[in-house]
Amino acid sequence: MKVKYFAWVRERVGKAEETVEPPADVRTIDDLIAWLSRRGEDYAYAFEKPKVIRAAIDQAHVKSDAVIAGAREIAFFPPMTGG
Amino acid sequence: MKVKYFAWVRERVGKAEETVEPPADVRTIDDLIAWLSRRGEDYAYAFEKPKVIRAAIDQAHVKSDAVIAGAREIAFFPPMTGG
Amino acid sequence: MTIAATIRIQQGDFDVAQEIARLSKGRTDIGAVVSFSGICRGTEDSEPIAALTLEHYPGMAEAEIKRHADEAIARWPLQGLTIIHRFGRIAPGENIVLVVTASSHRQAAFEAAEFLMDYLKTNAPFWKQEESARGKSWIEARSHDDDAAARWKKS
Amino acid sequence: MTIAATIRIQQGDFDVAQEIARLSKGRTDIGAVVSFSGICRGTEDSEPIAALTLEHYPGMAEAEIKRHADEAIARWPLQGLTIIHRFGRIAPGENIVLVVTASSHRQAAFEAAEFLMDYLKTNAPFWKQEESARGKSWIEARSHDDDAAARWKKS
Repeated sequence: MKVKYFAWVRERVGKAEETVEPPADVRTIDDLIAWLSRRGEDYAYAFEKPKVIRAAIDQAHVKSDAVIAGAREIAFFPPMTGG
Repeated sequence: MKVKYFAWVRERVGKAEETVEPPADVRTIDDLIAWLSRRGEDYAYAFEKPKVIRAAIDQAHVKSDAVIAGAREIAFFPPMTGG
Repeated sequence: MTIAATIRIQQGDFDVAQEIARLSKGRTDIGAVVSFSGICRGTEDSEPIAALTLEHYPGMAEAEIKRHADEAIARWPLQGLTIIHRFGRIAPGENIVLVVTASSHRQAAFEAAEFLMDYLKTNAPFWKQEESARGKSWIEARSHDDDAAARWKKS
Repeated sequence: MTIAATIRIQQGDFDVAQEIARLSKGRTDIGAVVSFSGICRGTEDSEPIAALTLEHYPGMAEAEIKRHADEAIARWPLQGLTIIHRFGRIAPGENIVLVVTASSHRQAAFEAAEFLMDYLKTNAPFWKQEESARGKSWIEARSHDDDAAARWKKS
């Protein structure tokens, strides 16, 4: 699945998007954050406070317990500051 | 003192303004409405429902028990419909 | 910093764009500009109308609007305020009234504009007469406008 | 009658006057037009800034805004709705966002515009970075914006 990062999450991870293949036991957004955090220091830094991270599955906001099965595109970003 | 009429009060009275000299016992807006109403059919018609009539003394809204002593200009009109 | 409101009571039309630009152009301290334009509709209570004629009380109209503008400036942190109200004959589709508020804060700009419109509807000395196939008649005040204005009263 | 909102996410500036005119020109069924323009201020938390840079999530930004526009159209009797949000580098004094609502009823026009601005501030996938003498930093979300958005939740 494709994973996208925005704003300071993007800056900390060091890339805007990538394709990942998490193992089957990575079921939810929370699981995916934990799994990504173990990929390296940059990821660990980006996700150091998982509670402030917002997520979207296929361009719709989801909560952190949302199931990721079937998702084509998952995005992580800080709280929005538009308007 | 000068008395001004607006909207349908003006149309019913048949004039936009006039100068009147009410007797000393005409103390309040209510008194003035009663006194004007006795001046003729046009006035009686204009003031037939005194409760809907709004008044201003020297260009500021007042209640019907407001004292008119010292007023230069008194106005009578229907509820406002601007905006 | 106290600002002065621009208030105009006029027969001619106004240009919304120009009034918005006048408040905000070249300034970097304004975060939000809200404009409200009231436009003459082609119907009143589902009946087609040919035009509205607005009568006003010269002198008092300016004074009343100025009082409410000063109250808005005291209640909300505004950096600009313009109020324009037309009188005379106004055809459907034409502008009647304009309120523009500028502030650093969007909620202040919105609230002040709503407050002023609610007061203009109920307290500014203007009266609307409609022209239709059935002749001319004065538009009656609406109680829901009074209710809208009452929500701003300080308890 | 169901209307369709005009939604644009763009790098370039917009013309408030033109957008207001596009909704109301030549129509006689609209009584009220409310516009909200959000403008880049020259300071953030009293510190001077050189510019803002807005990052957004292409695709999701349009979809999110469309969802909220549709909700506004369902909740209020609107006759026109335009939402424009810029991205990229924006200097102080320049426009960031525009919401224009048209309705027969002034309160509907005001409420729908406020609802949409509150949601754009908290839910549309845009992020602001500021440039100042101290470098670049991401602007933090504000809890009072969340509070403003929460008042529209249906209980």
